Amino acid sequence: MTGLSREDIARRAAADLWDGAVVNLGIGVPSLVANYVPAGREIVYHSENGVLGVGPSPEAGKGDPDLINASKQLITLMPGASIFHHTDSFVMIRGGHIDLALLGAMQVSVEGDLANWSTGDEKMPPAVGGAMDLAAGARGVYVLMEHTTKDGSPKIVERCTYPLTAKRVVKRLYTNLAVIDVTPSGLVARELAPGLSFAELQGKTGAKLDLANDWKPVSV
Amino acid sequence: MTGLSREDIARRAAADLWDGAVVNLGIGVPSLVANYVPAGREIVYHSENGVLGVGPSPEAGKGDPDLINASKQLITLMPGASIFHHTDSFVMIRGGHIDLALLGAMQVSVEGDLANWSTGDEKMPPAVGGAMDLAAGARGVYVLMEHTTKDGSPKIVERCTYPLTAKRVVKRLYTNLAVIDVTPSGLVARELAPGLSFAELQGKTGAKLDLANDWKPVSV
Amino acid sequence: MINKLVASMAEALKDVKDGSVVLIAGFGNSGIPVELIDGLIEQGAKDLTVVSNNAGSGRTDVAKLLGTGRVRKLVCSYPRTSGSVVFEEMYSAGKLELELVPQGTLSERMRAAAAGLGGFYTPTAAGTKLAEGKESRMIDGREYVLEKPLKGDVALVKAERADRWGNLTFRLAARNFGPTMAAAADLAVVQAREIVELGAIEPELVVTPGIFVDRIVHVPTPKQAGTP
Amino acid sequence: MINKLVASMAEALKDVKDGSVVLIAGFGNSGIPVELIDGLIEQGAKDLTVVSNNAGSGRTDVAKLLGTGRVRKLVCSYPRTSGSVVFEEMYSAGKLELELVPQGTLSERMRAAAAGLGGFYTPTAAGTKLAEGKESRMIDGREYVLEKPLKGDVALVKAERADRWGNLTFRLAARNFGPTMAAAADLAVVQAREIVELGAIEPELVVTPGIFVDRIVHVPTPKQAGTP
Repeated sequence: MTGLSREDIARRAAADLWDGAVVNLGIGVPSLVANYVPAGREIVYHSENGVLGVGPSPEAGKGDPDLINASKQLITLMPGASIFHHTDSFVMIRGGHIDLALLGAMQVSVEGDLANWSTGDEKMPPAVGGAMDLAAGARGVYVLMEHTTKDGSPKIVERCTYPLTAKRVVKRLYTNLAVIDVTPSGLVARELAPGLSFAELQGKTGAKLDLANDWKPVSV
Repeated sequence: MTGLSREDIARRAAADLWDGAVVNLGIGVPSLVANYVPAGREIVYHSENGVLGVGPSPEAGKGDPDLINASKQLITLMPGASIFHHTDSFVMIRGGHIDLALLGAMQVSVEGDLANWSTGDEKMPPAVGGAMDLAAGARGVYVLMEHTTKDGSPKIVERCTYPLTAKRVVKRLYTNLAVIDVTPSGLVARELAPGLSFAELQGKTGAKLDLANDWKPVSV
Repeated sequence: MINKLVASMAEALKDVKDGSVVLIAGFGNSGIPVELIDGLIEQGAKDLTVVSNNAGSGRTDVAKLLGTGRVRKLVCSYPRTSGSVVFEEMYSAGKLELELVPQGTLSERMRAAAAGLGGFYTPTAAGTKLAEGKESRMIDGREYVLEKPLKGDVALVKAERADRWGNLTFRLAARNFGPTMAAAADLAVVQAREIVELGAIEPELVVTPGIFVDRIVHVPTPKQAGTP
Repeated sequence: MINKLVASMAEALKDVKDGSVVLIAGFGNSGIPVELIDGLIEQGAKDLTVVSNNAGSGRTDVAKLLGTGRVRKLVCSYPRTSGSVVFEEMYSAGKLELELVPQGTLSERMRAAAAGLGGFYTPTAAGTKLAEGKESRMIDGREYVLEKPLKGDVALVKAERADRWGNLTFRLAARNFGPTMAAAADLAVVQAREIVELGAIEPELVVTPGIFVDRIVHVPTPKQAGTP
């Protein structure tokens, strides 16, 4: 059971973005979200390196090397886009002007703690980028990630063992296996990858899940 | 003995500005300095309201109401001028990027203390503007002012009685009567208004002056 | 669809509450959003704290707002100018509280609010009367004063050009406090002389990105402050 | 006459001293001043502290500089990317000290240096390992970390257009750290693709005013970082 592709995770997350939302796209799967704007809505995608109004990826072979996103992939600009310097970009991020940050994660806890910058392995050089600024500053944080590590270990856990990016910030998770809300009473699975049973999902999750009464299969 | 006109004070101060100097012009007499750029030099005049490259006053009846200086007088722009917002303007000021601030003063002390924002009279509403930022942030501060108050009281004093703008910042004074340096060993008159005796100057000054050996009449 | 353009001044200023902190852009008579100020007077909110570099001259715009008696407190760097008669009247009659703030500190405090900072240490005003009662500390041998962010509930800003996303440009030195105030208020209301199609402002030339702007009202022939 | 344009790379980088703090603009491969970095390697200064968002990929530009062994310390937000082989080699061999700083804090610290501030309180990293050893305080019920200014001795910046006063514009998102770094260093050295007449950049459209720039070298066909 591999569940959704990276593109489908991005497409599913995009479907929840409301008209007019200002959404920062972090490194990894979140960068793909710019390719999926729900019909009839305008979403303003923000990239930490100084772009507001990120459009979809350019056609293969096209694109400008000075128009890139946080993942250093080529982007396009929407009409209405603006360019600004890095310090102003983080005024937007830290100052609470971003509605949602879509971030990748190494671990997310039951309480919404986020760990996505270091495994704590001293030999492995760390990299934090804008993750801590986004986690501290965006009005909401959703995580897009593979449900488990490559070797199958759970990334959704009772308590993060990796160094934290920020405490109690994640509100929702989109993985290849499920859509899960972080609620005051714990993690609630709202949608499951087609064909996946709740027992299977729980088995790949390192923290107790509840299944929403109105749960449904993920549709993309 | 009224000595130099306001225009002549400005012209005299301008003569000391070096090629390439970045000079903020404060309210009052300093605003006039933009009209007097010494031949063969380029001076970059800064106005706190977001202009670098202030040119001379426009011809009477011309000018743009959205091009004004700190004194709210109409200005022009030099080729090479730039416009920026207020916060960036004070990055320049506070961050030590301005070579010289030319300011007005109510009182200046022997040690270069500057008082130019309040008489301390509680009934008189105060106004500080950018004076404290300039005094704290510019690499040098020169004062341009009338030598005495309208009623003849000295403005150059042993110790300021008015609330301070900043301590030990003034390096040089240009008044209608003299050019005076603030030195570690006290105030030194370098130039005297034509026809003025040193005794007369000392008589209108509330602190002990020394006369420079190589003193000369102010020439404008 | 994102459309921050509103049809009327009333709509632009609806729900400005009594007790609001109102940031008003402008320096001298340049960049003053005269029509928005008139709109705010019409709207009627009272017990306001107004943050503005000057206090107006004559009896129009900022001075007119002060004259309504609906401003409890003025946060300002340079309230007393030639012609600041209304301010002087209100101040000497004890009808207006004044918080005098150095101009760069005023601007930086609003920027700190916009940037989500908890405060900053500035050398400006250290050791002076304007630093009294404030925390100060020595950093690398120099004295700094701790200043707190200054956030607006509402900002009133005058722009030259706007699109429906709220991207703005400004006219010459009328830019002054506009970009900082728009970013520092929960509700940034902008009057723009010209409304342009989305995409008409080149991305590199946007001065205030739309993220900082909430409502735009079209004022095609704005009054310059200080003119009758 | 003010003329910040210099005739050669050697002149642009003369008197960069051993032990300097060097701010290098760019994000990923965009905005990296490749030719200035090559010039600095040629110039030979050592024992450097480099401040840069990334640590380069492959063996060119920032990575090439790290590979010379002349960088003692790297201040960086995201050193480990695909292809950051030189950084990983130097780091695991213990030949490079790393100060990891959140990206917004990195930028804001340089801006604080540019702005003459003594420090600021940020919520970023509060309660995390990256705040360990730093002063923190509660402000209005939220935890903030005190961060200090980060000043450069030298900044290396890539611009699109420059005039002899040092006014700059940038190309698209290659702007990134350029304006902040130019302002935050004692000596701001800029490579510009195009040198234009004074006055050719409209005053309202200047991105970095010349006051922040010290030397400009003309690099008409700049290499994009990451290309062989």
